[in-house]
Amino acid sequence: MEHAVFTINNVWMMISIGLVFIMHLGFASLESGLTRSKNTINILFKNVMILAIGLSTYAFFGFSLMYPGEAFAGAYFGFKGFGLPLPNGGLTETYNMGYTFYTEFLFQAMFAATAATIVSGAVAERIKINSFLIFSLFYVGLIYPIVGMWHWGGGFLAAMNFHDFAGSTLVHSVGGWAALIAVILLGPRIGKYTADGIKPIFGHNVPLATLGVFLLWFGWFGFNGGSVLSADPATVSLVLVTTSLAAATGAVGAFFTSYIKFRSYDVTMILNGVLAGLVGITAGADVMSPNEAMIIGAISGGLCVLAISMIDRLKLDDPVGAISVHLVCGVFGTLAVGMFGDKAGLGQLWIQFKAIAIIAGFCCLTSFIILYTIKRTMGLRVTAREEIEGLDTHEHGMTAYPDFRLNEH
Amino acid sequence: MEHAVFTINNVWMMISIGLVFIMHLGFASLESGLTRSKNTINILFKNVMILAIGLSTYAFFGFSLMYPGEAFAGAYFGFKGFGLPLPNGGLTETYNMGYTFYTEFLFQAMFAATAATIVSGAVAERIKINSFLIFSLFYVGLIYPIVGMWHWGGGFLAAMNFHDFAGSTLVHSVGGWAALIAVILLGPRIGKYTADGIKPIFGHNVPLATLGVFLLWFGWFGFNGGSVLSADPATVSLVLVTTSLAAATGAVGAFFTSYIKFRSYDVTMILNGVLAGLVGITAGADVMSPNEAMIIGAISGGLCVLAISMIDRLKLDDPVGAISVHLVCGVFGTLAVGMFGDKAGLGQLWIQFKAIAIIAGFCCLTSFIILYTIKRTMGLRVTAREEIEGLDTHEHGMTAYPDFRLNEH
Amino acid sequence: MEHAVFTINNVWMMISIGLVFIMHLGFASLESGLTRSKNTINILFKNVMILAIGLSTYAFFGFSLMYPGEAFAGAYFGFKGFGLPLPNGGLTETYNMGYTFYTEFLFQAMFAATAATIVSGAVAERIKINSFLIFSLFYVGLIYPIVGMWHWGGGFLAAMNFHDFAGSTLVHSVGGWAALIAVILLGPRIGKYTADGIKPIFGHNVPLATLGVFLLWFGWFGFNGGSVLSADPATVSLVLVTTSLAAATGAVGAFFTSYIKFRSYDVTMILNGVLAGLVGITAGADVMSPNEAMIIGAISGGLCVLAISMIDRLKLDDPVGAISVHLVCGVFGTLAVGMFGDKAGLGQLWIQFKAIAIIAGFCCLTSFIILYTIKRTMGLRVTAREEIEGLDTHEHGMTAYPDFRLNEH
Amino acid sequence: MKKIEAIIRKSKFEAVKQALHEVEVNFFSYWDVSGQGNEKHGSVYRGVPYKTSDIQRRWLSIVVNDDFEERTVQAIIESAKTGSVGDGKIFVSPIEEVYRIRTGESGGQTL
Amino acid sequence: MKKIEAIIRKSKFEAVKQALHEVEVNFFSYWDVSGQGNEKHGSVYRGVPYKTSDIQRRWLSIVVNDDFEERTVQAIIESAKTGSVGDGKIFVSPIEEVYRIRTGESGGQTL
Amino acid sequence: MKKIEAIIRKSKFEAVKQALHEVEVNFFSYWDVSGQGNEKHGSVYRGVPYKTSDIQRRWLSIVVNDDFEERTVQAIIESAKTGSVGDGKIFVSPIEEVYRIRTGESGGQTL
Ligand SMILES: Nc1ncnc2c1ncn2[C@@H]1O[C@H](COP(=O)(O)OP(=O)(O)O)[C@@H](O)[C@H]1O
Ligand SMILES: Nc1ncnc2c1ncn2[C@@H]1O[C@H](COP(=O)(O)OP(=O)(O)O)[C@@H](O)[C@H]1O
Ligand SMILES: Nc1ncnc2c1ncn2[C@@H]1O[C@H](COP(=O)(O)OP(=O)(O)O)[C@@H](O)[C@H]1O
Repeated sequence: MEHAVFTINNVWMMISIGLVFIMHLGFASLESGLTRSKNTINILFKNVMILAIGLSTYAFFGFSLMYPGEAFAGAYFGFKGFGLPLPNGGLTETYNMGYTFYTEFLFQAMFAATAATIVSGAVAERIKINSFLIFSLFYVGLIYPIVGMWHWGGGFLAAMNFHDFAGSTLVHSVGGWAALIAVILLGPRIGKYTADGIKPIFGHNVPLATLGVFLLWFGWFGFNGGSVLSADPATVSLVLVTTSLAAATGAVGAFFTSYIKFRSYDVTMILNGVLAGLVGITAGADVMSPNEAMIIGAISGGLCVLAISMIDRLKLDDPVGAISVHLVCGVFGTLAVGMFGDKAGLGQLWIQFKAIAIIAGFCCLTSFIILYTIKRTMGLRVTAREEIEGLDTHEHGMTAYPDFRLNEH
Repeated sequence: MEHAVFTINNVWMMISIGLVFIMHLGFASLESGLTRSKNTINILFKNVMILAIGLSTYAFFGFSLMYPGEAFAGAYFGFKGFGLPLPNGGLTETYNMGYTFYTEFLFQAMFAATAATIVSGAVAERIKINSFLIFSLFYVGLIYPIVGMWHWGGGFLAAMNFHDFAGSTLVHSVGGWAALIAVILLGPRIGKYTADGIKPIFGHNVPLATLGVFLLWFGWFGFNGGSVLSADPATVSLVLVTTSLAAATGAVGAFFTSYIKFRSYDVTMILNGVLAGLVGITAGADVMSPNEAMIIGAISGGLCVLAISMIDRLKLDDPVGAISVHLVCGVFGTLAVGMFGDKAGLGQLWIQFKAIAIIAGFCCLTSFIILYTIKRTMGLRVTAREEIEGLDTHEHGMTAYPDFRLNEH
Repeated sequence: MEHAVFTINNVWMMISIGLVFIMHLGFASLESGLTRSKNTINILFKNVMILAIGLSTYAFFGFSLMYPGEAFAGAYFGFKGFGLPLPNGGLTETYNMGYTFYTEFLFQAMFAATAATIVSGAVAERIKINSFLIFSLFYVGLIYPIVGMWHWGGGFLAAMNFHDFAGSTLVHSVGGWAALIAVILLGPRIGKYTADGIKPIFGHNVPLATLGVFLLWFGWFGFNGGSVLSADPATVSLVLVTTSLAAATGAVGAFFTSYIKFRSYDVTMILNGVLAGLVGITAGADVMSPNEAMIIGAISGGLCVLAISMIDRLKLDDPVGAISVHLVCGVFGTLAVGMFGDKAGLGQLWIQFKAIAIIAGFCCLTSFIILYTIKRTMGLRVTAREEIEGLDTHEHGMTAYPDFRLNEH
Repeated sequence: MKKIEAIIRKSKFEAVKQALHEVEVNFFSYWDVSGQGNEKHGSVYRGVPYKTSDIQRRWLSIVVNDDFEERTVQAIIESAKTGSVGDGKIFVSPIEEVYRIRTGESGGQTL
Repeated sequence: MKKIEAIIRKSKFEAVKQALHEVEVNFFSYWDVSGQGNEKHGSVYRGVPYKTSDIQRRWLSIVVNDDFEERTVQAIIESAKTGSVGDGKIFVSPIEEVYRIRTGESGGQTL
Repeated sequence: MKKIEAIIRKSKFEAVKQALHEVEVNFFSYWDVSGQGNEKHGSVYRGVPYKTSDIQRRWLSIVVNDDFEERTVQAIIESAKTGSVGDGKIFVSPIEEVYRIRTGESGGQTL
């Protein structure tokens, strides 16, 4: 019986690995769909490499940084050593009733790479490919696991009773803060903010972006569902329901907000609304009722539409809305744990707030240091000519759609 | 042991949720691939919103309408109350050996939204977006759950021994009848039926349509596999085999029919053939042998090719072949339960026939009432200019492929 | 307890079926993305039909050829009879602790079709559709199951202690050898090798190709994970880790090789690198440590980049790099079992080598006979005009992107 | 011979084609262009309102014998008109020589 | 100076390019057009047989000095011919002035 | 009236549009073409190094009254120049008649 349950749990966790994996395809599709065709190869290249680099560095040291073991409980930093030495009994139920050591590693490794991908969307169409890869290496390899350790690795935030179920803060805002800093340091795309106001720069392939969002939602079944760390029917099924309902009302919230504010049926806003709902519910997916999830989703969806438009007015150029979706809704979702559901209460709200602030400080600082150093040394941004003619031609010597006749934007 | 089996069953059902979810991406891709690029945003918008609306209304009242509980056994209508109050023990094996209350809800909710999506393809490229959303609201929110209750909810069709395993009739023809009524009320797309005969209107992105069909097949593993309502190895593995073999021979049937009749290697016909096989086997996937499944698939594939061409000659303009696939093969598949497999027999055939007729009557009537009311009030169809210039520009103020140079059709 | 474990195992195997199924979409996307838009319909058509034909023939006789039963242990050939008669107890744990008879059939059937798909990419853009379908019928229906029987069916290679966990040789090189023979018999695409040297022929849709590779990686979780033939947590989780890490380092290996050799950031090379890593680890995914998997992946990734360029210099025109990925890395991966991991040793290396050679001989011979016969009778290659104007117009009478303005290549 | 170039709304293409066939102008070439003209089109994308003066148009290029000039121009004007700003323009310019590639022959009879 | 416009089959483009290079016409522009011409093409889509007179063609636009006119036209006719209906047309028209943007210079020597 | 056709780099399009607006040329049509010219571009695809002389360009077609010719040409030359090979060309040719489809009127005042 023990063994059977262990096996089921492990099967569910392995499925979740696959689902989180597919989110990388989701991000690649969404980001390339919402940007211009002349930079498509660049985005695809980045997204494949982030995953490859993320998995590799996480195997080398990231996992040991994030889960250094019980000796570091309540700490700020820990490290178990390089590589993935199999602990004693690491493949049986003595390791953990929910999963084997290898399953745990791979699930966490797939998560790790998402943080850098979030940044990728925000800096699209103007960052140098090498600079971005180096940034990713540090951010996914070091910063993400260190922050992760604070809570999921048993560090001081765990001791503080911070609740962030699947990472509204630990994943999404960790990516979101870096995206914000990167967008500030990089500046907007040429032609976005002109003397006569903001100029829209259209995403070149909306079906691709839509595919991306559906795949992200699909992947979120594993992102949130797997974060239960077992196949426990009660919790996992609740989590899937809260996740899906928040995504659905995220779309509805974005629909109404965007219709009321802009009189527009803009599908990209609905897509961002879905993601906003998903990010918003992620911190509290296990402690909300379906109704509460629907409220959180609807608010996140609306918030994200407003945030996209506000961030644009601040002249922060975020081509795919990554800051609005992952940072703004990540913060909201984390606070929502103190406002709705089983843990609601001022005390919890204050804990949530403190954790957000601490992580904000750390992420902004470290991403600033990494990005600023890159900027001063190898440079962050391509030349104006490269940007105008497209990163694909200049950095990759190829185009994404050679058989199609294109309009240049 | 009990708990382990319950957990496994629930894992399988949760996987099926994910698979049925991905069918919505499949439909979105298929429908936009088989229509013109000027209406792509519109189709994507519709498909995302149907899912969002479908899940939300099903949470509010649809689920309670469809599964009102044992008190309504054998009835025509029942309602358990608004929202999703968790029944006592709803998350343990006392609720059901196969799944928790939340798992059940979400699986059924994902199903519900598919019925409206079927209509979406048939009315594409000319229906007003608001009118369609309102129609969906009623059809998914009310009509689908009421019909569903008749059989799956324990209503009078269940009492009659009607057999519709996963919904050839309850899902596919429910959508298909409404599609038929909608196509009649809307009329054909401008330029389709001209004085010199039928003019083909080409789907703009065949790889996208192909992606859609593969994803639908993939999703069908959950649609049919999950309809077993447990992970029972014997039944589920049989169902997956009958499902996949019917899809395969659906393609083969369509291939030969289309080659013999039109001397053409038209991939869109093959794609419809796959779906036809899937729809055809859905009613009897649990009572057919692999051989019988292959026969049903082959017939469905051929039937669908003939139906597409016949429906076109009737000047019913169905851009994606939804009526042929979901209605014609849905009806055939339901009758096939009386002709092949464990339940074959004249008695069963008569029951199948009666159920089809009753549901046909109800769906045609209700969808006519809803659609006709919309037609007389807010209108069903966009203006000719909007249709010619494209719904994307007029209803959404954006285009799906702004970087590509397009031919206008 | 027994029953619970049986049920879980069977669930995992059914999931693997779904994952291997989705690889067919991956191949279809990759192949059409890496070829020209004028042949897209043709490739999609081929890939749907291969799957349909593959599943059907495998049901008719392939499965019985490949798994003829214990009576044929150590043999060269066996046959159990036509169709899929359900063995006694075939749906319970008495059949096998890991899966039911139907699950086994469907898992193996999904595998079978991949071998022909590998060929499909190599011969793209110039083979006659009918000729290819007939070739597939024989290769998937007869050759693949016969070879498969030698090892997985308990034949003489199994007796020899050959180790090919999930088919670096049994699937990938079986496809790869036929691809090689077909490429030689067909000759290069017009315009590829000219008097002034090699001319690149660009893939028309890189996002589609990228989607394909992500889906293939996703599918490989089932291809390798399902090849454990149970949900055993220890082995399956190890296999998923070795598989994913090899894919990741495959990308990294391709990145560095392609950068050092060509100074290029060519995303298609990275994509091939991912696949190379996956193919390379497939033979030994269950006997490698994570570190060894990373080494095998990195070597495969680099190897594949070099092979692509070398094969091109040999004037073997392989549009998608199928020979480099599936044959070269398939052979390397099979040999790697003798060089790394639990089974490493000269003895094993020699066994691996012998098995590769025997299979090479058989596959080259049989595919030559089939292809040469077709060439002499119905012809293998379309006319020059058909090739230049595109197979879609000539063989299918339609185009993949009718709304887009295209460049002709 | 004259070259008649017409810039029309894409949505009027079928009507113009019909009208040209009626005056027996059966051969022409066309492609899609963007136009900067009088018509402006306003919308909102991701919360950013925008106006574009960039309009999608279809460019017809028709080479005719001199005696066909009048009726071709008239056929286009009548069939392409909607009356709102943005209907497009017609330009007439001289053509010195015409060859039919298939036969190599030249002159007005090849049209 | 003359503008030579040629409408050719796409499949003949490489041959024409080659032929033009051989007569030392190295500079030109081209784009894809649809043509209404004599050639018809029949097929079936989703069970509907159709004939299209809408043919994909490539449009070459070559501005040359007067003394290049003859050989350019000949090169195109020879290389673009297949002999079946639909080979296309060549139009020659006058050009009054030419400028090279890079230098601002004008006249025939810029070609 | 004159037709001014300019082949420019796509990346210079916004600058040229601006410059044209400044000299009050507000109406024109444009499309994308490929060009065979002096500029060559080298790269590597799947291990195969290649050089292409096929450059993506934008083709502007502007019909103006005679007195606008000079300033239009100047505006384009100034705004489209980068100084490196491949900046493109401007061709000027005669236009005999112009019609505005919306109103049917003809002549220079319609421009
Ligand atoms: N002088 C011109 N040169 C080239 N194209 C022009 C010119 N004037 C108008 N066009 C084209 O015609 C289209 C319609 O012209 P517009 O001025 O908007 O309409 P109207 O003629 O009804 O005032 C423009 O979008 C542009 O493509
Ligand atoms: N008068 C014309 N004006 C503009 N384009 C033309 C004209 N005549 C032919 N074309 C173009 O040339 C193509 C081939 O012409 P077609 O008449 O089919 O061939 P052929 O010259 O061999 O009889 C047509 O598709 C069309 O694009
Ligand atoms: N004689 C010509 N006829 C048509 N197009 C031309 C001609 N000469 C140049 N072009 C176009 O102009 C573009 C730039 O010309 P190019 O010769 O490369 O630059 P530059 O004028 O600076 O020497 C070419 O790619 C081509 O599209």
